[in-house]
Amino acid sequence: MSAGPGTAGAAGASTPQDVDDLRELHRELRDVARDMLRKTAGRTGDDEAPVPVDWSLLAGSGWLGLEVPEELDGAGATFAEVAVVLHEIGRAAASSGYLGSAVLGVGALRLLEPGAGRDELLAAVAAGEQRLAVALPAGDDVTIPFHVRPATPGDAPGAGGGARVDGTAGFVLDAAEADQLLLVALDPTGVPVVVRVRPDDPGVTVTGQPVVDETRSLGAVTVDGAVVDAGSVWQFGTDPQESVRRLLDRAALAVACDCLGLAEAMLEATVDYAGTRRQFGRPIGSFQAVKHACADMFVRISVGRELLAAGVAAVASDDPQAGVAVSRAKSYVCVAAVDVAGRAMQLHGGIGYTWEGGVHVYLKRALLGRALFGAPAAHRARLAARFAEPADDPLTE
Amino acid sequence: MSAGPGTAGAAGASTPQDVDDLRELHRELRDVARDMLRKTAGRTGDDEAPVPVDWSLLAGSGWLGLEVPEELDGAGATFAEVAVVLHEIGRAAASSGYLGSAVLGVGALRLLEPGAGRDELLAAVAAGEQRLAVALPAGDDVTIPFHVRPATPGDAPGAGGGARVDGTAGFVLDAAEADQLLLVALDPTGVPVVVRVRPDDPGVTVTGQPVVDETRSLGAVTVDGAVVDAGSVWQFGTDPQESVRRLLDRAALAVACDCLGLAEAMLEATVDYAGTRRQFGRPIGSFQAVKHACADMFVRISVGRELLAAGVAAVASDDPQAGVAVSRAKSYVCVAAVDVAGRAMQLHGGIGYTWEGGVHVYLKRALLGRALFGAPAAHRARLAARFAEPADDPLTE
Amino acid sequence: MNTSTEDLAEFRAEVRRWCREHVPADWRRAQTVAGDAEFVAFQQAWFQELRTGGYAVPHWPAEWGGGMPAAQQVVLYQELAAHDAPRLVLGFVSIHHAASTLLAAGTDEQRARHLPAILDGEIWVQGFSEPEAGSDLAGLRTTARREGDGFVVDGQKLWASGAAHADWCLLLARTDPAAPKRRGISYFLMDMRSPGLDVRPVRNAAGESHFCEIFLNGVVIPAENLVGPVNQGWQVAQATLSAERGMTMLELAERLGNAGFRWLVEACRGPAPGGGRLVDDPRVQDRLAELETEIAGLRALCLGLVERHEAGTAGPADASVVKLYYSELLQRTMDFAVEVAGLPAHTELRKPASSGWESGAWVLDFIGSWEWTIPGGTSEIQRTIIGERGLGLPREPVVPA
Amino acid sequence: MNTSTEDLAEFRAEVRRWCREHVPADWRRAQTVAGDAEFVAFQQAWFQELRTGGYAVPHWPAEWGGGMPAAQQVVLYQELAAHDAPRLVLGFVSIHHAASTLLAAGTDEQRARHLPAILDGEIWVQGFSEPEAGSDLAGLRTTARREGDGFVVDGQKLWASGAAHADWCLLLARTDPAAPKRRGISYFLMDMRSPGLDVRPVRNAAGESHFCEIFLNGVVIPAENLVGPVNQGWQVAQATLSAERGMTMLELAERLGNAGFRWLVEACRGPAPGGGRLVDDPRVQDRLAELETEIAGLRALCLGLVERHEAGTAGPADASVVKLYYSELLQRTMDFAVEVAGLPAHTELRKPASSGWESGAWVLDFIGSWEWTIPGGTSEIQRTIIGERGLGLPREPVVPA
Repeated sequence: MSAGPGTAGAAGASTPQDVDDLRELHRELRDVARDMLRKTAGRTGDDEAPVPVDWSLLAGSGWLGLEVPEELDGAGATFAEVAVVLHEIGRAAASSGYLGSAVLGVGALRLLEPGAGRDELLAAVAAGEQRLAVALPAGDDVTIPFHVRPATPGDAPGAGGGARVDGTAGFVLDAAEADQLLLVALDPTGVPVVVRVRPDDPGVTVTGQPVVDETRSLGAVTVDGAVVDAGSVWQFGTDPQESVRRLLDRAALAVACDCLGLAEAMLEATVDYAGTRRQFGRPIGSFQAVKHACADMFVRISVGRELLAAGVAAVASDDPQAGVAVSRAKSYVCVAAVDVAGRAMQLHGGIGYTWEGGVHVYLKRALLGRALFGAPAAHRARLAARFAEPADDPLTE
Repeated sequence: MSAGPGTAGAAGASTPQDVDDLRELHRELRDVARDMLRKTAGRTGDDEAPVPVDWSLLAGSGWLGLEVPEELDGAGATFAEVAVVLHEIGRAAASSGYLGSAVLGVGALRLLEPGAGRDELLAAVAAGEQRLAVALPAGDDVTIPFHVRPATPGDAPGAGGGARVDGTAGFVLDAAEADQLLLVALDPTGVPVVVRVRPDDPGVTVTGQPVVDETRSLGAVTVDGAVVDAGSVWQFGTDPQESVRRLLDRAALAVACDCLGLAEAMLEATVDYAGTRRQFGRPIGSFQAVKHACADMFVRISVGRELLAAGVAAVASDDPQAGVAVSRAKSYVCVAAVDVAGRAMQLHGGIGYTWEGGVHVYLKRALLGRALFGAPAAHRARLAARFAEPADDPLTE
Repeated sequence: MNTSTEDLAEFRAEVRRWCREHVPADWRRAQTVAGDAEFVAFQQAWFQELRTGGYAVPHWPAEWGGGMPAAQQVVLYQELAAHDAPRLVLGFVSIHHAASTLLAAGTDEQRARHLPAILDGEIWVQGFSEPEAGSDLAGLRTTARREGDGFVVDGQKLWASGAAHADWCLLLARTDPAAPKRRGISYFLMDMRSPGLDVRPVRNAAGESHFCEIFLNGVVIPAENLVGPVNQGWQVAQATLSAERGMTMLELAERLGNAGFRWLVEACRGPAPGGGRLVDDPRVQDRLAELETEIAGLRALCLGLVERHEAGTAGPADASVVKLYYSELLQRTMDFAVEVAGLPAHTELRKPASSGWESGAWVLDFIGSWEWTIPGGTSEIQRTIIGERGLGLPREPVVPA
Repeated sequence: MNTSTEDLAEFRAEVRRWCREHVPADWRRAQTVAGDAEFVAFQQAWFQELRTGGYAVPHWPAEWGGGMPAAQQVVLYQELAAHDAPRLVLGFVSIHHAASTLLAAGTDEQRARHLPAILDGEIWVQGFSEPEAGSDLAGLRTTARREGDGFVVDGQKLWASGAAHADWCLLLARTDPAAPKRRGISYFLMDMRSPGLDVRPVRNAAGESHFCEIFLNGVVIPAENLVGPVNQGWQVAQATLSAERGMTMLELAERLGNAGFRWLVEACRGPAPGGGRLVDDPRVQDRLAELETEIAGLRALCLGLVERHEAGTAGPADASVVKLYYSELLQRTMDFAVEVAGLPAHTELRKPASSGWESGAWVLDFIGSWEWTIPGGTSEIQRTIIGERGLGLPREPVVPA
């Protein structure tokens, strides 16, 4: 099963030569990532919990700054390249803070008005010096979780000119390991902004939320009357509501990239196993029950790959209609990943059901991915809103 | 595949001996019906349309009066026995007016207040002398389709004391062949009643509605200012709303019986074919793709049979909670029948897709059955209404 | 030709203009009651209309009158579907299977003889399946015996769609009965006016009779009508399959998305039986969104297959993936359409000739969807191909006879 | 004992009374953090509690302390589920598999030795599966060599649930290595305190360690512990399977219906993330109604199997139908539960010991459902059994080795 169709998009490429160059670039990035992750992912510590990929390795790889502009010592690439890394992290079911820092953190910062504070932070993230987490709605309810109002001296001594933040967000990716937290908040006029706080700021509490999927780190962020200076309340560069939506789309799509990667890994593992495990005097892969199930997995993954490629291309090129492609990719790929991982467990037979066999790691990660940033039903509901009235141009392009 | 579990209910039986006797009776009834229908069903005329089972055969079999009391020359049996006949008619995909007359007609009459006119008609139906059709809602919309008000001389000369009927009902089973029509109507106070008209009464129009399933006869009944005498407006014996509901439940369940029968026939035909048709040097039934699909059909049918038996027992014993069992049976069995017939077409390969192969007759009948008297989604919605609030006794018995 | 966003938009505008001017008004009603002759005449006329517009064979090489980039073909098929243009049903085998076979494996003479003729309306039929060789083409029994300057063919073909109107036939016949099953088969171009040939229509499950049986009794085929080397017919047939699949599917995927699915949504916008609209029912919305997503995936998959085929990077099971996925998605979509359309859908007794696989006569469309899951290698066979060729899973062990 | 409607109502009232008085309050919390010893003690105590009530082995023959009609058992299991009684997890093999084997194929001495002991808390484990014999028991490699008055066993067993706490083991071992695959296997009762026996827990996908490997090195089993004739062990195992299946499923079906599904509905009645309640969402309603219907079918199917088994009319694949259907329905139901429960469901990191397959820790329950679709013959194997034994379809041809 080599890299098939639709390897993450070709945004920004306008000539066939550009497209080919980009494909080649992605192939290299993918090979390097796969190789690195094979060596480091999947290890467990004394407590049998997965050991995260070494942060210095991530920093050294340059992946943390893929989307950071070159002038801030980033790679000046797009989400298309980030998607390649996410896909490989999913394939390895790797534990890492990549999503929180390099995908959501950088993504949020890039949506903000440029400024010294923001730029400094982007550069620090690219260099791996600062780890970020973004507190944004993680489930089906997309209510913005934090509120900001001007701080008064009653909030804190000498708080004049600063801002007071309140709110709470659950299931924040990579929160426990973050050096800084970006809170998506509403300002007093109801306009979304981003507030930067540190986990040890007074009034800020970060609590780990262990989940069945041990490869992910999630945390609850509670902010109770924290006071920040005015320079830590950042405005979005363009339409703030739209910016939040784009950030949520990015989060959903990032999880879909991960899920496609893990589904591919599960199909490959199942094909390998079915080719060697013998029962009734034959490799089990020669039985139609196994072979046809693998074929169905292959079809699901092939379709998911196309939908994901469309989503990645749309997000990477800042397509204003990206939400449609994102919701298609998120709903389809994340359902498919659970089904594929479940079939993988089934077709691995007894060994598939053991802890040692490792299939469960993928199934649990797929299940969490299905729930993160909008369950499939929520994304389908978003798509369905378009059906109520005829569109001006009904063509589905 | 012999008669499996749950062959239609044992309503009215209170000792194990009674249960055994009833089973034996049903077995005999089934064998006779199967034999008779094998000989007569499935024939087509010069226009290639199915020829209905000869009415005199039905009349002679005694099936038309199964539920007619013995004192009216019926068999004094219950819906449990009618279900056996319906099941066999479904197995044979037979074209017949049985549903209109013996199931809906007799069922409607038995819900009415006893009276000379009603009893006379029951006896005539049992003897096969009069064929009935009942105009009641056939789809998801259960609005009662006809209205009655006192006739005035303006309606017809000398109409005083009579009633005027208006309304229209589509997809009325066996309407075109009926000698008399029973219209489910609302009286001027909004109470459901049954009005008896004849197809050639002034103001009554019966139009055939040919459907893709050629084994069924459906018609639209339009009544535009027909005037009937007071003796043709019949009251329900107990709660009228409840009676209409019971009539609709009976209709839905009758179709489910038919669908289970046709699903069984399709599985048997597929198993026969798969055991003889060879491809790649083996009978195709030895391939897991075929074998496992047949196994799934068998499981679906086994589950459907149990749900149907519960529905039949509930209706036959006039259980006030019968609606739950009916909606379960209708929704499950009718979906299963379409899936089973569809798989049968698939597993028959090329021959399954020809007109000659005959599988299409079953698939079309299953599709119509799925839509008649409440689509699966409508029945599930009815079941789901019970989930909104905790019940007094939540046990699902 | 460039396929930048601007160029495609301009091309789209051009196709829209053309469609508004050339798609016959109200052809559906006429084609619903059309007899055979009317159907054939209408198809031929529409083909020439498309040809005048330059849209009849966009997928052919430029030198033969095509040369349209895949991205433009997608736009063309989208607009034809959205404007409810008639489909090329009668010429389907001619412009796809016959042409791709001739282009890939034919001689210069064969191409020169037939490709222009196809443009002028020559109709082809595919003669592959047989009573004992359904999904298992290796079981082929029709024989072609070398005799002098030609071959003499005896046997029987089944499921030959459109044979009653065909001028020529793509024929597979066994030339070496002693060879192992998939060897010893040759590929011929057979003139349908040859003596010894008898065509009988077979009615299908939807009530249509476009499928035919072809009886072959001593039919003589000149040696120059052999395609590829003797006994290599199976390989020729396989080699052209992938190419055909991508190109035919490109159109069908856009039909499903921009005609079938769109009508389904429109139907759901009408009043529902119990009041309100189906499209406002969250259960219906959920299913529509799911189907639209799957169709979006199909469309991308088809375009991807064409592009990879052009680039020479198509995988060995890609064509099977597309065929299997389209077949079952079409079936699921039609099943849902039947369900939401309720009882009235059952009164549509004929689907218009010249329409797509989703004509809006949903019950017949649903039944017609088995024409996709059975012929041309059943879904079961496609899964085996995907498992073995696509994933490299071990083959079913050979059973001693 | 009669099973008229009135009698059943009275019996139900009696069980309800008993449950209200005897089901331990708040056992879930304690069992969620329970260590191994606490779990065993709790199970043993609960078993004796049930025994005192007359509810521990209702399915056993009257002479051994059971004799409850199937209709009453259904009521019993309904009420135990509805009152969220702990399940008999530890004693499951003892009261079902061990007992039915002894009753069907054991000697009088074996029955007298073990059935009362089981009532007193003797724990059994099933030693069937092996590394090379998962779904294919014919591949069994553990050997039992005749030596003097007994057998000497060497080999390895896998997936032996509860072996760490077991007193006795139902063991299949090969006594005639030369015989064809399914012949030459014998059925033994093995004392788990025998020398040469080593038990190692294997952690399962849900993180629990009730499965074990059993290593057997020269374990001696006295000849009197043989069940049935030598070399007929496979047949003995098969014959008892159907009986076990019906009885065990009767309870599990009621658990799914009256505990698992009911909690799911209750969970859907709580506030939904975006406001409102899930139970008012037509998409959720539709799925709940579908699952409830399927569970109603399961419950009827299980009762039917028990009744047909008692009447001697059970079909050869009935047990497989029930196992397959339950397994996949459990899996579907748990999958849906995970989906509607959203992110908070993922924070439930342990399911209470002594709970059912649906504990309300939905993610772990969903993963745990593979313990039903894989062990005891995978779903794929069940479909083959149904196709071949239930429908008489031809067997897979034997492949030359």
